[in-house]
Amino acid sequence: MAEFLQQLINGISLGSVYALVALGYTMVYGIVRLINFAHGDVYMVGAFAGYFAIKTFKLPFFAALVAAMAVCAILGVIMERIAYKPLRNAPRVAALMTAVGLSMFYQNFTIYRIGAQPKAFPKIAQVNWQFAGVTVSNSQVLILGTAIALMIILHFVVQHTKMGKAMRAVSQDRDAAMLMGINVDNTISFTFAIGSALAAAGGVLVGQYYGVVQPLMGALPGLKAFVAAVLGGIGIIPGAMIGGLILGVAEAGVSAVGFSTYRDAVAFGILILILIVKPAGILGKNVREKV
Amino acid sequence: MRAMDKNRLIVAAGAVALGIILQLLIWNGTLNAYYAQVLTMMSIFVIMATSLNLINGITGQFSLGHAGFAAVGGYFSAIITTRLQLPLPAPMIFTISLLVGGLIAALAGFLIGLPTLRLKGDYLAIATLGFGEIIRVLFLNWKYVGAAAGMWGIPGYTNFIWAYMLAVLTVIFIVHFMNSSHGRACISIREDEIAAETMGINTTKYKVMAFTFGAFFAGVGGAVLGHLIRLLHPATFSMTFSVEILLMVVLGGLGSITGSISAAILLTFVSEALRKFNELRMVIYALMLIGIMLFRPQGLFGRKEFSLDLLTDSRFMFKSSKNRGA
Amino acid sequence: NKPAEPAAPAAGDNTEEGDIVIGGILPMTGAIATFGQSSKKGVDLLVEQVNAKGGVLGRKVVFKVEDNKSTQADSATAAQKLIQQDKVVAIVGAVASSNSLAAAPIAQEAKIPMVSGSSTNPAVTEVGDYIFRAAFIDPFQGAVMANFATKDLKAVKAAIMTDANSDYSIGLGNVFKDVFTANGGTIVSEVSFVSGDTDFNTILTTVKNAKPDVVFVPSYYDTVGLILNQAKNNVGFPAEVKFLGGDGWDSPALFELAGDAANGHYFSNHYSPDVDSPEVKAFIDAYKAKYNEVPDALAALAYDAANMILTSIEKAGTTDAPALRDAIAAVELNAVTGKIKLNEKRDPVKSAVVIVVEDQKQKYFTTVNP
Amino acid sequence: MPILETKQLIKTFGGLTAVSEFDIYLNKGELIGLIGPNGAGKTTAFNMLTGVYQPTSGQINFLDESVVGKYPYEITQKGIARTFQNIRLFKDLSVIDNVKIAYHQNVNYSVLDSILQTRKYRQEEKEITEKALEFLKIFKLDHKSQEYAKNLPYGEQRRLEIARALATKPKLVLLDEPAAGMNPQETQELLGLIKWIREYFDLTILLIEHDMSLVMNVCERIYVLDYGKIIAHGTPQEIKINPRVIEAYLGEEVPVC
Amino acid sequence: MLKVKDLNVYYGGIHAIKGISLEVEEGQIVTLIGANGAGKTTILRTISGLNKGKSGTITFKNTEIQTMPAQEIMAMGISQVPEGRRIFPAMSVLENLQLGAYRRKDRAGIKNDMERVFDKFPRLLERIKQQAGTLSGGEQQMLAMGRALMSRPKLLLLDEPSMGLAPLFVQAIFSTIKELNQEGTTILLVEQNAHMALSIAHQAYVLETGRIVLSGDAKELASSPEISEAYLGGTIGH
Ligand SMILES: Nc1ncnc2c1ncn2[C@@H]1O[C@H](COP(=O)(O)OP(=O)(O)OP(=O)(O)O)[C@@H](O)[C@H]1O
Ligand SMILES: Nc1ncnc2c1ncn2[C@@H]1O[C@H](COP(=O)(O)OP(=O)(O)OP(=O)(O)O)[C@@H](O)[C@H]1O
Ligand SMILES: [Mg+2]
Ligand SMILES: [Mg+2]
Repeated sequence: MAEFLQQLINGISLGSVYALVALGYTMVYGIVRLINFAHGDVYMVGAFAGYFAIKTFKLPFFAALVAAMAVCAILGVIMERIAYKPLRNAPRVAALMTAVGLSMFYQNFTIYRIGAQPKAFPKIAQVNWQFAGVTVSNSQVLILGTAIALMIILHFVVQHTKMGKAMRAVSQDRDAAMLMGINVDNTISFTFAIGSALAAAGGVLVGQYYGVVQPLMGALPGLKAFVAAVLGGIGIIPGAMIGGLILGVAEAGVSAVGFSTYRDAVAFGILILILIVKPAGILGKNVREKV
Repeated sequence: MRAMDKNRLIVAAGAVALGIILQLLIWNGTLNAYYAQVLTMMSIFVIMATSLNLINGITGQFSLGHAGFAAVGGYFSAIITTRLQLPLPAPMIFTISLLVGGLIAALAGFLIGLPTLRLKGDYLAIATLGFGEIIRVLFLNWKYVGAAAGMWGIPGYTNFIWAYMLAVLTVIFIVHFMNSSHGRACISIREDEIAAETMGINTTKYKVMAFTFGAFFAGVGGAVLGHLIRLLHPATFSMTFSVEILLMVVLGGLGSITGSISAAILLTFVSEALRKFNELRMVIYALMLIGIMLFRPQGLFGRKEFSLDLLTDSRFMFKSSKNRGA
Repeated sequence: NKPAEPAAPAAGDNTEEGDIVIGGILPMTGAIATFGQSSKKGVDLLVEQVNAKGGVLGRKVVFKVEDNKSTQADSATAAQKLIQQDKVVAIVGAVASSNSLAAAPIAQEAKIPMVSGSSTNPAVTEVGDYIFRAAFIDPFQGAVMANFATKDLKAVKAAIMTDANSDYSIGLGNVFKDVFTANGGTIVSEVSFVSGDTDFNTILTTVKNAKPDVVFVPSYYDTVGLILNQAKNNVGFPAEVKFLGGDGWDSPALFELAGDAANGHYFSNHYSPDVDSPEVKAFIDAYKAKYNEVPDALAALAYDAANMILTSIEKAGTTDAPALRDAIAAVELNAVTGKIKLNEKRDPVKSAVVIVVEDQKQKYFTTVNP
Repeated sequence: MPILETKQLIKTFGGLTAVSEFDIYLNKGELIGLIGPNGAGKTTAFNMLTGVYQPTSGQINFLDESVVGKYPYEITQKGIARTFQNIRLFKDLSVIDNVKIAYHQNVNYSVLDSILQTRKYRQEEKEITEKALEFLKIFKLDHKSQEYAKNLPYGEQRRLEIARALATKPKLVLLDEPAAGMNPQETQELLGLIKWIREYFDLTILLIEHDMSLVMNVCERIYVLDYGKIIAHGTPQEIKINPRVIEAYLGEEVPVC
Repeated sequence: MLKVKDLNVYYGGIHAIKGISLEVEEGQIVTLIGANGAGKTTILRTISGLNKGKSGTITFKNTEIQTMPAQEIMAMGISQVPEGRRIFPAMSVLENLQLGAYRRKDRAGIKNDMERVFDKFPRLLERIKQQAGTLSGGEQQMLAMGRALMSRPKLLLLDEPSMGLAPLFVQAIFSTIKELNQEGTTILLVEQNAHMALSIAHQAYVLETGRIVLSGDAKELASSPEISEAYLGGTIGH
């Protein structure tokens, strides 16, 4: 029982890492319909920004977190202006490909400039709580708490604020949004700024949690976050959270029962099964287009 | 019609002549083993890219699972050539292994196609990516084919002329398919699935067909690759491989076969040319890729086909696919 | 069939007529770029040292690296390019065994000696008589630690954690399992992860609950660092449970990542900084001076692999293929990673040292002879 | 003997009942109108007849066979073709390819034939091209056969959509607001065209239209739908003066013509 | 109020608008009629800033607006009911209407206008929570109109507002247009239904393949034989 609970907690904390990255993923997707393949790498850049903020600029942890978010927000805007904006009217897959290119660029440029060696990320003071034979650490709580808080804030922003309404309008019909007086460029920039800042927050928190940053650290979480986002219904913010948690708990479960070699296969298997039953993800509505 | 046939004949003859000339140059040493290897890789990527184009570009189904099909083809063909002691001459064994690899990959494509066809767009992409990964994990755990250590000692049957011929056959198959009513059915699914259905097109059947054919050639491609590098390793068939092939398809122009061919050749060349830059190699590659995409968002060729007509009609450099068969 | 003498390199960056060109097939990009970078640094250091002393056979040595993106197909093409275009006389590489296995048949057919620093799969050198290595092979290292666990640590229950994507990791794990069970021990848990994972809490919990005496983690320092860290700090492994590993652990990054969680655990290695070997000391000092960092095992192995080649050229007095091959086969070298002498399978016969981590530093524990 | 007959056809979306009492019949060769206020459920009814939506309950019999539960392509193959309220051409394909695609179900050569480019393939392809051009000629689109469909002016797109529907060789054609977006001049031409194709292809036609100048002039019978229910049924003359129809649909000011 | 001068618009190589000039006086209804593909939509899109002209000027209240981004043009008081409705399909009816008032801050005024819209189109009130994309064609047209009204425009550009509407609603739309005009909104109306358009408009321009071929008083044009021949369906008419 204790083991089960412990594994559940492990699964939830892994899932909240996925969720944290998936939130930004899904938001950017929801607004610009772009699978931002580079999202995981922005997360990596964020983690490095946090790392250098602490190591080189000697900032305290939370200041470093904010700094990393700021850096990535700016990076997100720049990246949108240079690599995505010119492709707004191009086939969607073109932007997807520049995202792949950006992902390659971030990874390899970091390898080139900083080296491929992993770097130890300074941890915040660790506190472990024990009860009923299970251990929970403050980092785990911090990540889960942040993910939930961000999910609620994001959901509120997108669904209930004027900016959020503008974002959704832009996602559905850019010309019509302009006719409403919405500044489409600013709205999309804003979306990328938020999405990238979220990725950075994830990068710093997760870097801190595992105590490591390295140039390829975004690849796997990026992929898993993508899966999580799709699982929950891509573009739907609470869906990313649900998807992340399901994925994390499923992976933990598979490993716990001794099939760790098949972990990723099972994770994808679950995804496919869920999609076959619910083709638009758990929270997605599968509305047939009205003709 | 006449002019069309004539042009096609010229293209076909040109392709054959090019193959023969290159092979002769390889034999007499003008093109050394390195060039032969690169040309062979280009041919393999032509097989992979055009077959993915059948699924992604022509039928409009966003698949990211091509590496998985290649893995199936590669491994099963290698089982034929290494684990079975067939008392046949090498070319025959190789031919059989290619067929078996292709057919089992096609079966995989069929099985994957069936349940996932309900999915649309990005959901299909992630599901196919998932299937590709599942296939890879299965090979990673299959001791019979070496699991994580990979399968080595595969005979090096592949040479330039094999790969080239297979690439030509693949292209012919896909072009002929595209130019038929069956191909048009696939294209109509890409354009508007609901309208296609109301035109009496069994969209499921054609989607599965595209997946199956695409997977077959991906399997053949994987088999050729395996017998070139004489080693199969699950890591070869990771998602990166699928993405790389997708890059070629998009870069060439979704739906354009000549585009896929050109992009496969171009990207293989670029990757080779940049090799010596070591750490900077992929940085430059990435920047180039972004640059090309920004410069030509619809791909090098858009949906059009590069055509010999430009020789006869100097006004148009590119001829729209809509003209074919007319 | 390729005349290698006098080396007439194709025109290229800072290569001149008469230089001795050594090729390198290394993962400079991709999943294991970190190992490629280390390996290149190791060889670059050697080449610099050798050229400072006037080169080999009075000729300047040039090291040309071709990136293989950590992939098999690229390794094969890189081998062709080095041999056909760059006219190298020998090749260092690749890092991963699967990559070496793709390059080896090409080197073998062209009769260009290839020495891998770090490919441990026995099959690599079985490709042919032109293929060599500087590293231990999997069976040796796996056996060393299994025996160490049984004899020195008196362990009867072991758990194994392997990287499912790494043939190195799985190879060592399998041998460990065989030897440990042959010694009368039982394997109580076998789990795996994949390179790139950062969260090991789940599998560590599984392992912990199986109550092993020792946990064998034959993987590289980048993941092992995280595993040790999480084992102690998150999962709360008791201090009595010892983690064991192979030469992949050898890197200062391990101690950075694991912190004090690395203390008290053991791994096998080629050398120990403690051992008063002048080669080791000289290498570490020079490496630190050049790169301002401590070398890892891959740097040392690549350094030695290149050294095997250069020493043999000097000895053979030529870069001619068959002579050079014979010289490498007969090489005897006081290398950084131990005394290297190759057996008939072209694998080095060298002793291993077992290192214990104390105060986040490597400390010599014992030597195990093959 | 009706060619198409529906009984108690119901369609609900969540809580909303879009169509509830939809009982109609069409005799072979008839040209029938379906009118009703916006949101009455006309398009929804079309969607059920063509299999795009599954009816919540009720029967649809076409040529004495139930087509409920059949896929849209099966229904098309049985002989019902349609156009869409919002034009759904294959925009990025040429005009002729649009028609050729519709011809697909009448193609007999196999995939193998096309790969090997057998005689059968070549012959049928030639036939398809000729047939398609013939269709285009009928609709005065032959001079634009190589144009992208999306580049045609609106009226021509409408015509092409009809041509494409007819290329499936249907027995029954459903037209959803064919005159929408056309000016009176073009509507007049369309009116003639619809009459003509019915004769020439021996068709039964059901059409939705808000342009009374068209409906009242071509239709033999008219069904009026309001809030999902058929509220009136009769000849144009009867419908024009039906007070319920005037109140729900036509308005006081009796339209032109 | 609005002056278009020597406007040229291209789509790639296609010269869609060929040196058009037109004027809309404050308080008037001006209609633009012409066959399919004449360029009516293009003119409206260019005024709104969705397309950019190659040469020529567009001034609104003596300000040159051609160089301004679309959202700023809208903020000056120009609203458009675009061709093809262009409602936000995944949003509710209510949200669509709210977006119409995106640039406004006067809550009371917005509320007031919302009621006015529901007054004119009670069907929208019935469907207030429904996803706009699932509305019937005509309902969507009403929504597009309602949405434009929510911005309280000074100049309203209407692109075929009666398309796809039932006769009853067509009458309603036209009376709405008239009402709006009487309340002070200036209107530029593009219509296929030239009859109706000419009957409510003050001024009219007739467009043919990118050029203005006729212009003048709407009533006069309505009775001119050329117009009735080409745009009013010839034989049928009053
Ligand atoms: N997928 C759907 N989900 C929810 N409601 C729908 C859906 N499709 C249609 N409706 C509703 O059903 C009713 C009927 O719609 P339908 O499109 O059939 O109307 P229509 O008679 O064709 O109207 P119009 O003449 O305006 O095109 C409408 O009120 C519409 O809002
Ligand atoms: N996006 C576009 N790309 C290329 N050409 C276009 C585009 N939009 C319109 N055109 C062309 O510009 C011309 C004018 O089109 P526009 O849509 O303005 O006409 P319209 O008068 O509004 O016609 P309709 O009555 O059909 O709405 C047409 O020839 C059309 O084919
Ligand atoms: Mg309708
Ligand atoms: Mg228009």
